[in-house]
Amino acid sequence: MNATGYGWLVLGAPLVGMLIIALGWRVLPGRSAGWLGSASIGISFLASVGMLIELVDRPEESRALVGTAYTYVETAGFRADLSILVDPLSVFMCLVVSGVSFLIHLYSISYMTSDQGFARFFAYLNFFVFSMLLLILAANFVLLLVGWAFVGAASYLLISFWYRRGTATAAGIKAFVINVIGDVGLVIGAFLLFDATGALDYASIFAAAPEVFARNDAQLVGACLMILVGAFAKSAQLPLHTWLPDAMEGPTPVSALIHAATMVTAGVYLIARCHPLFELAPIAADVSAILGTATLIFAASVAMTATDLKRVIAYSTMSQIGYMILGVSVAAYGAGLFHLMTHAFFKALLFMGAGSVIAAMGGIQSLDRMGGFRKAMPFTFVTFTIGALALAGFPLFAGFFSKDEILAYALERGGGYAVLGIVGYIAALLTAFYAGRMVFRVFFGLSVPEADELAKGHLAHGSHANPATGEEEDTDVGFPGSEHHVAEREWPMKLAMAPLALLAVVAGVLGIPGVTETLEHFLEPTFEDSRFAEVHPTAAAEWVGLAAGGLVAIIGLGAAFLYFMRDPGRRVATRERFAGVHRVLINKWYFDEIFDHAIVRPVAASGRFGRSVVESAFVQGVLVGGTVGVVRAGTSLARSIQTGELRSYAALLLVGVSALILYFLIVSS
Amino acid sequence: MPTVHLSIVVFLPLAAAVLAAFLPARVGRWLVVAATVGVLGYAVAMIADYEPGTTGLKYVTDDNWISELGVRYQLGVDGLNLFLIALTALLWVPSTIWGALRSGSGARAIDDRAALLPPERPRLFMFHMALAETAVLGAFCAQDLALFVVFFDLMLVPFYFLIGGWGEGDRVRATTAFVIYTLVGSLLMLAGAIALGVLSAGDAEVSFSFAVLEQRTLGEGTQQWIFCLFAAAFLVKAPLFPLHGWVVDTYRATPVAVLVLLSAVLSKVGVYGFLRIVLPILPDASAYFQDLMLVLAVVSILYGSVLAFSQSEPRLVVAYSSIAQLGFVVLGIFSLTDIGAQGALMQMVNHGLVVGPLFFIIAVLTARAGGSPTLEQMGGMALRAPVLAALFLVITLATLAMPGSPNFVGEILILFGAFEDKFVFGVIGAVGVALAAVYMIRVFQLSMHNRVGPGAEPGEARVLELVAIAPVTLVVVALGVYPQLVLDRTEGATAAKVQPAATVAGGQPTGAQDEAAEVAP
Amino acid sequence: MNTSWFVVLSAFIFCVGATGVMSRRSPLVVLLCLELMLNAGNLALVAFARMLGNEEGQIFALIVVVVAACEVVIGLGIIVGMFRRRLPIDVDQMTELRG
Amino acid sequence: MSALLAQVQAPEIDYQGLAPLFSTIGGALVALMAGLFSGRFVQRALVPAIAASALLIAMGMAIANWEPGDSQPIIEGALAIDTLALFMSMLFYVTGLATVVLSLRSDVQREVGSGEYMALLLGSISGMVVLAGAENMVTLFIGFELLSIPLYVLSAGHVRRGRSLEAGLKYLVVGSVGSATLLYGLALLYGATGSTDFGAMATAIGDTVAVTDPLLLTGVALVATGLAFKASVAPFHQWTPDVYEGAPTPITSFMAVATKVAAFAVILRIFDYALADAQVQWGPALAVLATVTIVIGNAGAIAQSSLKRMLAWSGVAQAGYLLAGVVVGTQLGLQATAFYLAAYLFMNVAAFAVVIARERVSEHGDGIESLRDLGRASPWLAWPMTIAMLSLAGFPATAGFIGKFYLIEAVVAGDYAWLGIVIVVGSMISLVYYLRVTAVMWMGRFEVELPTFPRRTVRPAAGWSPEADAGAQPEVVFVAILAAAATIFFGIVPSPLFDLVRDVGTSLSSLV
Repeated sequence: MNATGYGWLVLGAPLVGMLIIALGWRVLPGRSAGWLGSASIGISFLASVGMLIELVDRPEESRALVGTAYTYVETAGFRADLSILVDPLSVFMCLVVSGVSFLIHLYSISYMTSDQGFARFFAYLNFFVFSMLLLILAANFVLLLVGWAFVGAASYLLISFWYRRGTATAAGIKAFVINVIGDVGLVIGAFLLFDATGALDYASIFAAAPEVFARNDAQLVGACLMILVGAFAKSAQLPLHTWLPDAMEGPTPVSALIHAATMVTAGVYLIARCHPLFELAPIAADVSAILGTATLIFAASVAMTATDLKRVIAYSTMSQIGYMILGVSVAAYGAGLFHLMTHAFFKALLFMGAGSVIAAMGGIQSLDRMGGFRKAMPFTFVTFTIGALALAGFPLFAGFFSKDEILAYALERGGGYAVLGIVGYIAALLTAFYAGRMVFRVFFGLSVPEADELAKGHLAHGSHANPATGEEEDTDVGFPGSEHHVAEREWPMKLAMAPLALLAVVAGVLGIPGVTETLEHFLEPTFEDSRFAEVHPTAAAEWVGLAAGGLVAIIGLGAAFLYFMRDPGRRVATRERFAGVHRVLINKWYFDEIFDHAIVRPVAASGRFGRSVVESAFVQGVLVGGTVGVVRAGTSLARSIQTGELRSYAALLLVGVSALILYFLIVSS
Repeated sequence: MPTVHLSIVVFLPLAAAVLAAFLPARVGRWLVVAATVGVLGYAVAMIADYEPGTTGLKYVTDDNWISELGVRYQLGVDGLNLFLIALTALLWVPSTIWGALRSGSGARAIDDRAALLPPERPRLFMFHMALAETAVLGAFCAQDLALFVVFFDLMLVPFYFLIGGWGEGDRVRATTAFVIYTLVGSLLMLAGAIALGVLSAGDAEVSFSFAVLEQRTLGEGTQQWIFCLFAAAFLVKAPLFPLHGWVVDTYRATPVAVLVLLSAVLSKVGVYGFLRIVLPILPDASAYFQDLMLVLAVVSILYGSVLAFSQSEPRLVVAYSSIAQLGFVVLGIFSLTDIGAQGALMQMVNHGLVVGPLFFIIAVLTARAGGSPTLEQMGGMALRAPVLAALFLVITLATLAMPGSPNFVGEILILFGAFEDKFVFGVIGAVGVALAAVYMIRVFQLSMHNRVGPGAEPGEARVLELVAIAPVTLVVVALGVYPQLVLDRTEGATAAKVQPAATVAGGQPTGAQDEAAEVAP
Repeated sequence: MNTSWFVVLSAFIFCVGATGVMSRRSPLVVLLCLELMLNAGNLALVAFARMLGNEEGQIFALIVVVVAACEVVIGLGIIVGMFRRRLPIDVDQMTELRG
Repeated sequence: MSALLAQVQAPEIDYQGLAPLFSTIGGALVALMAGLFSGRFVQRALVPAIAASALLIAMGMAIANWEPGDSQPIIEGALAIDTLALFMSMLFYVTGLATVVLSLRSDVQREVGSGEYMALLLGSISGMVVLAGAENMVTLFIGFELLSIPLYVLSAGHVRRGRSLEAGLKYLVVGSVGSATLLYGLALLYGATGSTDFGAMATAIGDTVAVTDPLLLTGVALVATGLAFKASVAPFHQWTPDVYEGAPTPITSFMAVATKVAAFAVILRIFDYALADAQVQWGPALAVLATVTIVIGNAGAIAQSSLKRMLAWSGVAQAGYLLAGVVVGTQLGLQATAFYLAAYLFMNVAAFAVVIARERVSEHGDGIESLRDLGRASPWLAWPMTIAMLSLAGFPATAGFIGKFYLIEAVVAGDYAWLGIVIVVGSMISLVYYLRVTAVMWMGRFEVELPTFPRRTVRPAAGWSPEADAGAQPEVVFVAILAAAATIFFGIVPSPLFDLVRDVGTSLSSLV
């Protein structure tokens, strides 16, 4: 089977899995739906490996293959095939996505067991993986859009998976709508490209772009900015980020899979995919670099004060994606994607750990209630700590190599980019700090009752209520199940977390500067046409960067240690001293409020206005009422002269005659 | 060569209904259903038989009807109406079934929570349904302007009685408003049509045949006032802002089975008229009024979306969303580009396909919510009803034109057409897409998700309800997978219809040189 | 002698009749006024016949006389009927049919 | 002496041409005689049978006389037996038959005495026939009066009902004013053109007399008024609603149809033949009249609670449409008018038949209330009424639609496009009241919006009886269904009617 053949298999497996589960949910016994789902993802992971092998033993220059199933749309010069593009970039993404997804499926089998919507969950999950892979493999913008939107829909369904929970469905809608805004942006961007190049598939567009577009051509910049709207909406970058924290309403495996490892990185992939365009439109590239940096510092700052464990991780996700965006925008494609991969590993790991902690807490997510789980859940502790260290970029962990390589690139580009790099290092400091904060506050300090319970060997059951609002809930479908499942007990969860932990430690070896730059070399064919292909910091420079990064990480962790372990009292003191700053951070810089006032309320208000004024006053009042009024007036006139008096009839008759005579006499003269 | 096929297709339902009028209701109504199924079969066969890329009419029927008036009985199928005919045939089947079951025999399906409740006078109901199908099919097939007008007006009669006789609430006021509104338009069109036939003839023999009219030329001034008359008819039918005054009451009062047809099919006849009649026959006027029409279109899109966003009854959400959707169609048509017109045609079919199931589902939900039509009373309906929820989800996503749905293909083509030289209008339209996502997903969430509403009893769709909902939904999915099925067959026709107006919009008006031959109104 | 005088006279009579119909409330008087109007026509006919020197107008006039008689008869008949029904003999009170 | 006699040569008379007239007049006399014999059979069956057969015979003879083209007038150019006259006469006969059938059970027939009743009816029809064929002023005036006078009597037929008498007197007085006006106008025309003969007038105008001659035009104005009055064209329409409401319903239906047809027959003949050359002068005037009529008629019909009254107003509006066909003074216009007259006959007969059937059994008399839920109660009456209403409103697949189509095409072709718009606008307004009727019948169980002012109660018709029901008067139902069927038939297959109309078009040679 050739590479594209494997490609179709990659797509097909999860789709089939989804269909089987969706149609057969009634007959599938026990956990079989889960195993089926996982199996299908496993198949597509193997198929991705197949693609990899097929691709690697092809010569470098011919490592981009297009496979077409049939013509999807072709009319009036608009042509889009149902075709996939298999090249190093897409293969790399497939490997990451299907690999991580497989592990998370495994994790979910245990985590969701007691949920009444078990089968539905896996149908959604498979559907998501299918969409994500479609997005990655698409060979043209139309198909990309399809995958793009499917991913959004899957995300919506999974966020509001507990569909009787008001907070969950609200979060779902928020995510969906912002994603649609992204889609619209992409559509417009696609048109602007189509308008100039007359094509919609990557190959032709990228081939034609240099001819039709001058450097920083207005139309091209517009197109790129529109593409950025799409990318940022998906990747939760400023200012389209507000949905991601709320999305934590979904089950934890969902947060791990969609809102950490895979979907949110689609934006990074898209920018990398469109690098020929962005290099022709540096302005757009710079915009994205700046916004990415802004996001990474903003998110890191919020993560420092957030008290909801999952939200902390969510903000750190935004921040890490900021790094990736920065990377691919400054042409550090290899580095950016490298970080995408490592991040997928340790962030998924972190979420899994958090999930098991939250399960142990009986659904409570607030850091303030947690503490002292070190003894109670050693496995979770170890894995979570590894993840945190990788996140912090602690020397020799995965995050260490990937992140700092990006920053090294930024510095190498010099000028304004250097500034961005510096900001990146500052954010890294914050990152290390809140990474430490999580570990110390969850696993150290005084152990909470739940921890003791668990240590004694049985599980604390919180009341069935929505942790966010405290509304009463039952255990029927549409609400989380009655039991919780913690990594300490369920081997599938362990089986999922262990490999990730391992990868979080060792994945760095794929990109040790000057030693192994495997990933970068593998991706080279895709990016060889880059104008910055030769821009590459020397190994020495990179090591300097790495050293700096490592130092920053250690300082951050140390600070966290002093802060949260030595004298927790100081925490309160600082909070008092910087009350204003704290309030801003706690309120996430008031983005939600701003959007609420700027967009949501005006639309609703205009709706009310339309209903009350336009409909009743104009459409019904003026148009309808006016006509009716005229007719009524005519009626009353016609009937008021109909007095029934003979003499008036005769009179009118004779008046009529005289009028006629008069008319004719006027005509005659 | 002339065939009788189309006449059979058009008049089969009516014939069945007349026959059924003399049979016992139990037998009769199934006879009518059988007829609609037969029509559907015919339509499918036509699609299968219609090889892609053909241009010009097929299955032409062309006889004298009223030679004194130059009116011919002329039917034909081309890419323009092929799928609209199919749409009509497809949607009438569930509607008549729904009607047939409404009329009592499906007693086992009926309890207080079932959406299917028995009406009285089933025979009459079915007769009007059949008459309506004949009229609509006739309007789509007609290749003679006068004949088109005849069927166009005839459509109103059965709908008038269906809404007024079997509707809910203030049905008589609603149906009267509906008919007067629509007839105001179509009577103006009658005048316009006659004027068009007579004035374009000059000294030659009066003819209303589209083919002939497309050859003849009219002075620009004449074209413009005739255009206004036609536009009045079609815009009311669609409806577009601000001519939608009848929509709310009518949508409230109309019985579901009828509402589906009203919203899915009738609204298309109007916009179809633009493509079939106005653009090719009045090219100068079309170009002249292009911007005005585009403004109306985008206003409708925004206005419809915003109001749909603020409605509390699902029916009305769909009502206003239809205004927005039809705005898209008009946007595509009056972009005066092949691609836009293609998208518009695609979108006509899609909107019809999604609106049908949508209304059936809403009816089911309303029944489950104890007959209350408001979203407040619903909620949590997905509970115990996974199949219903899944169907609703698919339809919702299709309605908001999610990529992968046929509606997406339609809308992206429309937008691309609009972008081409009316970029601003296109962008505003694109905003409409985003708004659509908001109001549709809102309806889905408020009805299917959240806590179970007071007085609501969630329950799975019953077999009979699924019979009406599922097949059409499957068609939607199928088109999403292979939209080319439609586009292949429609391309030639739409291009031909748009071309004259497009050239005018591009440059020299064709009517300019024979300004001398202009007959003043 | 100039014909136009006759025409003017006839027009005058016609107007007198018309005014009567409009102003008088008793149906009987109204009938008389109708007679006046018809006979104004007759006068005009005869005058024109004289002017043109052909007899068509005169024959016409004769016929009209007969017709006029018929009308009056009917009118009287109806009035009698009303009288027997004790209905007010006043055109202004016959306003049950209106609007 | 004998020499003297020799000089007077009696005009040679074309008896075949006159035959229909003889049969109606003869029928009238025979019916009158037969009516003298008392006895249920004679009164109820024989006399109507005589009248009906007279009409049938007349119809047959008219068909025999039918031959297209421009025919010579008979009896010294007094009467034309051309297709126009014959076509119109056919319409009179059909209406007459319908009326005879509809009157079978009506109490007015008993009151007047069926002999007199039928005699007057036939007399009036003869008058119409004369009018339709009139080739000179004298015949015209004779026909005019012969048609009117019996109707005065008949509309006062319910001698016991004040309303009937009121209607009779109003009709008489206003009618006489109208005929006086007409007469005076004819006198002036005679003075201007120097002839009572239409043919001579036509040749004189523009030749010996200028089209702008004041005398001529004043005459035209007066004549127009007199005829417009009969056709109930606004502002000369005011008698129509009152008389229609007051008169016995069978007579109302007869007047509504036959009188209008007769009026338009002669209007066509005078304006499109005698005064054809002056079209430029009178065209605009009539166009304005048509517009006013359409507006006033439709406006008046809205919110009427009495069906008869509503139909009267709608009749005014229809007169406006018909007049539009005359305005253009073309062959197409003539044909369109003729066609619409035929359609008008069918739809109105259907409507009135239903009204008659209902007012005999309903305590609401001819009030719209009497139709409530008819669709359920007796669909055989509801369907004809529905079809009639839809046809009057101009819905397709009815004769009314084709008729309007034809008219509009005629006016547009005659460069009166705006008049076409007026026609459709009128039809829009008319929807309000036509649809209300259908709504009452089919969508019962709701309150009809009755007129806001002045509130008038509709009295039960004389001798109504709740126990009697539609089933007990099959002949009325039969007429209704027949007329409705015709409306639909000619709406779908108009060609037969068109063939006749085409022949009619050839009758007035002066037209293009």
